[in-house]
Amino acid sequence: MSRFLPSFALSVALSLSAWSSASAQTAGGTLNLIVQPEPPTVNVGVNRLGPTTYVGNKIYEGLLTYSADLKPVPRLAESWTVSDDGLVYTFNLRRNVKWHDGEPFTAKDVVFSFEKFLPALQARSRLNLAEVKEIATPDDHTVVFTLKAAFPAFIFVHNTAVLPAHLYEGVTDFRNAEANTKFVGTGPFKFAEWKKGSFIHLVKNPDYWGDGKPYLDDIFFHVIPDANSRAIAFETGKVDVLRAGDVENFDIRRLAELDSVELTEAGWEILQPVGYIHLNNRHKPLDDLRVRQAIAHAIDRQFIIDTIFAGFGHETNGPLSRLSQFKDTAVETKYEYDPAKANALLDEAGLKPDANGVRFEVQLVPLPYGELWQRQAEYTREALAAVGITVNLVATDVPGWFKRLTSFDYDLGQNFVYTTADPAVGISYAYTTIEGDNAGTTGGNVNGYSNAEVDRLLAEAGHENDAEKRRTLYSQAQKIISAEVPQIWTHDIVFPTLYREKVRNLITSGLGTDENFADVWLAK
Amino acid sequence: MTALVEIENLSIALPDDADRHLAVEHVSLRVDRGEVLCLVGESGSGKSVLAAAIAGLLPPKQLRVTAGNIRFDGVDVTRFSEASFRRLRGKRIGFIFQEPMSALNPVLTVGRQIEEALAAHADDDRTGRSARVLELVRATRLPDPENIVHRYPHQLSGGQRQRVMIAMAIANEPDLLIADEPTTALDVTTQAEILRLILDIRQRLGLAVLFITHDFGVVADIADRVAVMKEGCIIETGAASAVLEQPRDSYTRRLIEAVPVLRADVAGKSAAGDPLLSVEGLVKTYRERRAPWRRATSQARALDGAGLTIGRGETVALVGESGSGKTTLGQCIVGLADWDAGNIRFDGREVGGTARERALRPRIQMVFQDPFASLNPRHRVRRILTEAAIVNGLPRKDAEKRMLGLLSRVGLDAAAAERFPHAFSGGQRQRIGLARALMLQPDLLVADEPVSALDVSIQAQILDLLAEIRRDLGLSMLFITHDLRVASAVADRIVVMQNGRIAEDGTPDQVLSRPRSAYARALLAAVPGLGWESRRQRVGRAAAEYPAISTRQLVPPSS
Amino acid sequence: MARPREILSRNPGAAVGVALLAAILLLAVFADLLYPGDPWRMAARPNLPPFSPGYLFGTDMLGRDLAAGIAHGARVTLLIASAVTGLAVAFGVAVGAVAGYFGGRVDDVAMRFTEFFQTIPSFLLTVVIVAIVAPSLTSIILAIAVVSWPQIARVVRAEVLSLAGQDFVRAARVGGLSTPRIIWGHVLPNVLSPVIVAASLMTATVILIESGISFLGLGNRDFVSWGYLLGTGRTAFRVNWWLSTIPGVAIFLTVLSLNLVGDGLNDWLNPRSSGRGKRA
Amino acid sequence: MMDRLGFLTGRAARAILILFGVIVLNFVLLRVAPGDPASVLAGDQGAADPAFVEELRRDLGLDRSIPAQLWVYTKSLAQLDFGQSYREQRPVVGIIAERLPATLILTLTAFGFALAAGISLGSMAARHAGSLLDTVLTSVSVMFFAMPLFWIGLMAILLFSVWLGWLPSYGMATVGADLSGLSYVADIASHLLLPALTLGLFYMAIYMRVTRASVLDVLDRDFVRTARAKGLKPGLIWRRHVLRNALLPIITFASLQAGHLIGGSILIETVFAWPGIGRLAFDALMQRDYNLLLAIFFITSAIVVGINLVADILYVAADPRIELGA
Repeated sequence: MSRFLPSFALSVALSLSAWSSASAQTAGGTLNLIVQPEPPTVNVGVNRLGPTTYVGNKIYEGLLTYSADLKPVPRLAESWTVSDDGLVYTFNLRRNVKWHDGEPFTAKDVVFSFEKFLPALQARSRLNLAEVKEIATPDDHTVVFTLKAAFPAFIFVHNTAVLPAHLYEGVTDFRNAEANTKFVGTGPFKFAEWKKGSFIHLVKNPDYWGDGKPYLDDIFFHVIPDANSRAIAFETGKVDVLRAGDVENFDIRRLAELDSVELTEAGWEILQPVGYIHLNNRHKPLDDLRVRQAIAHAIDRQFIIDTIFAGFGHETNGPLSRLSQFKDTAVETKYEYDPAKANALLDEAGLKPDANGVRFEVQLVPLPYGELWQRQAEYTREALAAVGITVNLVATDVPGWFKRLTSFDYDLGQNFVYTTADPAVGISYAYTTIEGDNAGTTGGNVNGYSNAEVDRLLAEAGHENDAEKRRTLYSQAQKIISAEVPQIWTHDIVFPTLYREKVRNLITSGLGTDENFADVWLAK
Repeated sequence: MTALVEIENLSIALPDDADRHLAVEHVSLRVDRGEVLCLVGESGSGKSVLAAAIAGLLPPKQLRVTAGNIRFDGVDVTRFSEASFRRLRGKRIGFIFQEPMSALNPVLTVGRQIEEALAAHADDDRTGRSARVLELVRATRLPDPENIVHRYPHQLSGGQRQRVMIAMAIANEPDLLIADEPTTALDVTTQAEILRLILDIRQRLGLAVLFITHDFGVVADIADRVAVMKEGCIIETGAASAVLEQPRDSYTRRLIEAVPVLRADVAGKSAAGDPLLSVEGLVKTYRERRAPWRRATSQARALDGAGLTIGRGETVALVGESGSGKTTLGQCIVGLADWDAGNIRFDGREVGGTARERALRPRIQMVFQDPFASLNPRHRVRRILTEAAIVNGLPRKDAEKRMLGLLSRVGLDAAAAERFPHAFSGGQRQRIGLARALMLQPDLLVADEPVSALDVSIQAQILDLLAEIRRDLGLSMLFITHDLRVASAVADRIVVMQNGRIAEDGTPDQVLSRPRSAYARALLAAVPGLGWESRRQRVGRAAAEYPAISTRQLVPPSS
Repeated sequence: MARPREILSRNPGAAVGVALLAAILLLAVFADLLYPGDPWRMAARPNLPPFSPGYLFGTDMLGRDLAAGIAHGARVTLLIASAVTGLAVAFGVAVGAVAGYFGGRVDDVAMRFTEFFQTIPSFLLTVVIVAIVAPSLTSIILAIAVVSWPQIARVVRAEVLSLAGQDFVRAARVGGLSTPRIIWGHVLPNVLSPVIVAASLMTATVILIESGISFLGLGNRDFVSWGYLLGTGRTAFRVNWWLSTIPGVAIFLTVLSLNLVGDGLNDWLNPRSSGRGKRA
Repeated sequence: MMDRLGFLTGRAARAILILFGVIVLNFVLLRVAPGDPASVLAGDQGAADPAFVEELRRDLGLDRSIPAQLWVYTKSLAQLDFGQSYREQRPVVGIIAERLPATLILTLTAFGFALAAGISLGSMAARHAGSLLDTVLTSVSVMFFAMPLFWIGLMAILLFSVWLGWLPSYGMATVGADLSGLSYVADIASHLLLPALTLGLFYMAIYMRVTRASVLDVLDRDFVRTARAKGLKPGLIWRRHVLRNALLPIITFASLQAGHLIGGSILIETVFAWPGIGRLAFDALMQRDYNLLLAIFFITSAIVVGINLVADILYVAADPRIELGA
């Protein structure tokens, strides 16, 4: 398997899996997966951590899901219409859908989720609700959202789960609601058992609305804290699927060579992860554009992709992922790896090297998510040392990393963010000027970047109903952001997934392994 | 009738890193049935090794028989296997050891350990055994037999523990009882009782006793026959009375003469003027640090109104058994301990205990009992001697000069200053301890059992040295000992202590011939070898015409 | 005390231990000469297997020379181990000496304090301290020292308790020497041998704790210690096995040599218990 | 008998004092740590504006001063309410109860194995002191004492489960196979073997050295010579005289090691994916889940104090001399 996977191969893999679903699906069998680290809960209403959605999206369902080419696909909503001015979204809900506890699924549940439950617990839902003027339910199976202004990204909001309103009658404190741990959804699998530290067990939902689905009898999520143990579990056949982050990237290369093992890079089209090195634009000398450009030239991003991430990644020179429909590579500025140019820029910026060749010193806060990111931080230190910038690595854990980045208490900071399908929801607030000294979350404007023109373009594009106009606005925004390089986009992340050949229809949508696995079946 | 034990030409090799090749060399010895044979010799003479060999108790890796053989009751046991020896031990040969404190298993009741000796050789009729145990306990005159069998060793006194050992040894009515210094660790009065018990048992059971000791007084009291050992060889054997009164071998003669004579006729120097030290009504209760919630157990009184005076240049011997409070009194006088009531006046001034002011400290110094614990193993002799003097203000140069003077004075060469304590013998270490005390030119020297840990010959040298130094420096001394013989050899006055009180105080002549208190009388009566003492003095007086040969030059200082 | 050479000849284990320890110390001291420059430098192609030309132990995922890492790591690991032992011995001896010499109430309080630290699961406490005080060389040293000194305190207290009753201490008091001078000049020199034995064995456990911390990912990234190399190498265990095996062997050999030297010291310093193995 | 009761109540009082000390130490330590649960929780949401984080902090009572929080915490502790886990929004005691049995099984098995093997091998080595067997056993103990725990674990997994395939490589039970009765126990045993052995071998090495030293020390004692002089059978001497006296110091030493043993289980639980509280403590630490971590710390210290108390009781029962010492 060559290290680069041109997008052509990507689509081939996709079609292959689509083709194989047509052949006879044999029902039954148990699918063994790994969830790492063990989530605090599997109620995706309460939190949207990676492990939580991996398990929870089999239990709870949203109104829609999204295909690999970012087209909305019906789920709990059978069909939907959007008014010409983009203000009114009408969803016709599927009939005879039952909650796992037998109660019928109605529009009341959708309204309860969008207006009360999700905004109380999820900051992102609160931002989406801010766009909505009112939600109406003409009958039990129709929901009409009326927005304050055109917000094309709203269509991508509906993979968030809908929760059973009847379980929360009279409940005001949703955070500690006892119902949160009942895990009652509409999905193809029901919650069966959770042995803490060992496994989570989901079983087939017999009266699931999708006829004849799901094919699997049950799913086990094994909890294995050590990377080596996870690799061994997959190798010895105890586990059928390995996701990125479960094992080292070069272990994935090794395991991919085993017989009856398949490797795919598909399944991240909705989340579109991108790797960053944040530059704190508020700290001297990173406020100087030439210094930021010099740093961009000093880092060999291809080395990061090939050596550190074992080839799983693509070059990106701007805020959007290659998978984004608004990606405009033509306008982006490519800062190729050129240490000489970096030195020239630094001299131009007046930062002469001292006696032992050090221009200035910075603190780098690495992302404490395992050895991959640690090695990238160590590489960054070496790369910048070559151009006279001494980098001190700050050892910290997740809470410490989060606090330092969000409170601008850093010079360089490592991160990766889900830029998601629509820039309005994904990255707009990451490049929009913010006042005050807290960026709220590591997905926010942690760089402290501020450009009035970019603010205007992003705000306008967010609420522009005409698709073509949105594209030109986003292109202009990408042109400025890419040139001003507020941060280094290290690589367009590829999260590979390894699975046994016998597992069929594993990746059937843009959500990849976060899908509800209704279509997954096991060949004997 | 063949002897019970016949040893011919026996040699036992020591491990190679020892100071000499053979522990026992070409020894031939006979023990007849019912006889008490005493094996006498100084420490390291091989007497214990010889006795252990008879019962095959030699530590396998270190000591092994290289020549000769041992026959027990006509059977050659030299090459016996451990199993065959095992059938012999406890059944035909009983053993009693020296240290009562550690010779019994601390976690088993006394009764069980005696019963064990029976069980080892009897077919298991459990029923009879407990009765037999009680019988043995009564036979060895242990108090309150029914309850004592359930007590643990740490709850018994030293003497009681030795009686348990004897009970165990005679449980199966052996033919031979080997007693390896059974009374050395005991008080004089207890020792007398144990010796009588052993003789009584010999009478009742008709068993032979191989009695090992270094104390000629004990030999005189108990032995039928005596064998004297020196560096692994038997240099003389014979009837006890013969060997003790007309020793043939010069080494034996020297050993016997080294035993201080219990003579009462020496007129002590009468101390003139007011006493250097006077102790009145000293009381000290021994508060054992118990956990707070424990109800206060009866307070043991270490000193119960003790009092004595020491004149200038006078030597007072403080005699008492263990627990009499003599050491505690010594420590109070030296300032190592405090007391609850009473006072001590030194040179006319009242002195405190541990909080004594610095000026007074050097004027009272102390010599300790255990030669191996009284010198800091990590310090050279130079520092041991000079440190205290320098701390008390003497310039280093003068301290060095005084050290050299004192070293020669106590019979050690100047080179000793650079060596560490482990390079010296017991006797030499006591000399260094003495030199250290004299470095501060004290007026009063407190000597706490300075010679008890030494062999008789070395003991004699140190006593002579003390006598000379006392004469030359006009030093007053408080000589603490449990041995009346040593006391009589040294003291101008003898004070006897019992349970923290003074039982007797008078000149040696008065205390040793006409003791007033019952306790002093009992103490005197318990001195081993009293009969032999009177006979020896008649001979001694005959030798008195020519000057008392000081024994110092006979034995080279470096031994 | 028997001469050192004789002890070594009689006790081969100690000889091996001393040789090993000497080699490791030499490696640590001459690390700069053998492998000049920064061990972090990315010198060659990543993932070279051991014994490839120029790189005795091969290279890691970023092409850094593992042999340089081991050499410089030796220095850091031994630095941590000796610093912790130094601190633990200093504090342990102080507490133990005071508790042993004065006894009574002081002894009770000191022992309760020591017991307090021994009751807490030591590794968990170390992990908490390191995680809290952002791992740096000093925080790791302090964290491990906090849980290590009680062992020394217990040994010293037992020794001083028995020594305080000895006649040569009484002789010093009668001679008018002050208490601190007696403790420092007379008692402590005799506590040396058991402390040295306990310290050498403790150094061994310190290295194990440090590698445990790095294994859990809590080590500091700025300095390269064996524990750190082992920790980062372990996830690549199945692909380039040498990345964690070689540091593991290095730790094993060092700890082994310290144990053997500890036993040898025990034989040499207190012959009475020769061949008796470790005193509890 | 009264003295022994007094002795034990004293020890119990001391235990409670130590436990409270543990609580105060940890409470302050954790509050000093950078980053707090509110920011972590917010972080989990993926996106949170500052107001949201503030509200969260007030909600969790983290805005009050440290002493105030400590007072509240101690009060609640009095009624054995260890508070809520910030991350899992449910009582901490429940979380620990789920994971505690796993750690107890692991540590007690390892402890039992280490003690049994350590004492038997140690006494065997002492009995044949100086022989080849002695040198072999001693060097084996030195080797195990020198190996990093997790390193042995990794090697064991590689050897026994990957290459030889005899034993499962992780977890406490085969996931999904809902066995019952004996087969369930057998399944757990097969999972328990490697981790317990790995943890046990390290401590076996320690107990072996201590036993060997203790037995050799007792063999020198006079009462063993007396026993030989009485003609007792060697086996009897060994059992009733030597071992009984040699075991006393081992009991106290073993109880002192309990703290280390539980500490060590963190590493083993990580390598073998053993669902115990060691691993839980480490995760709780990473997520600044204060109440959970403190409760674990308290419980592990309680276990250690409990073991020490048991050791004291055993010691009092075994050694008649104990009335003397406080």
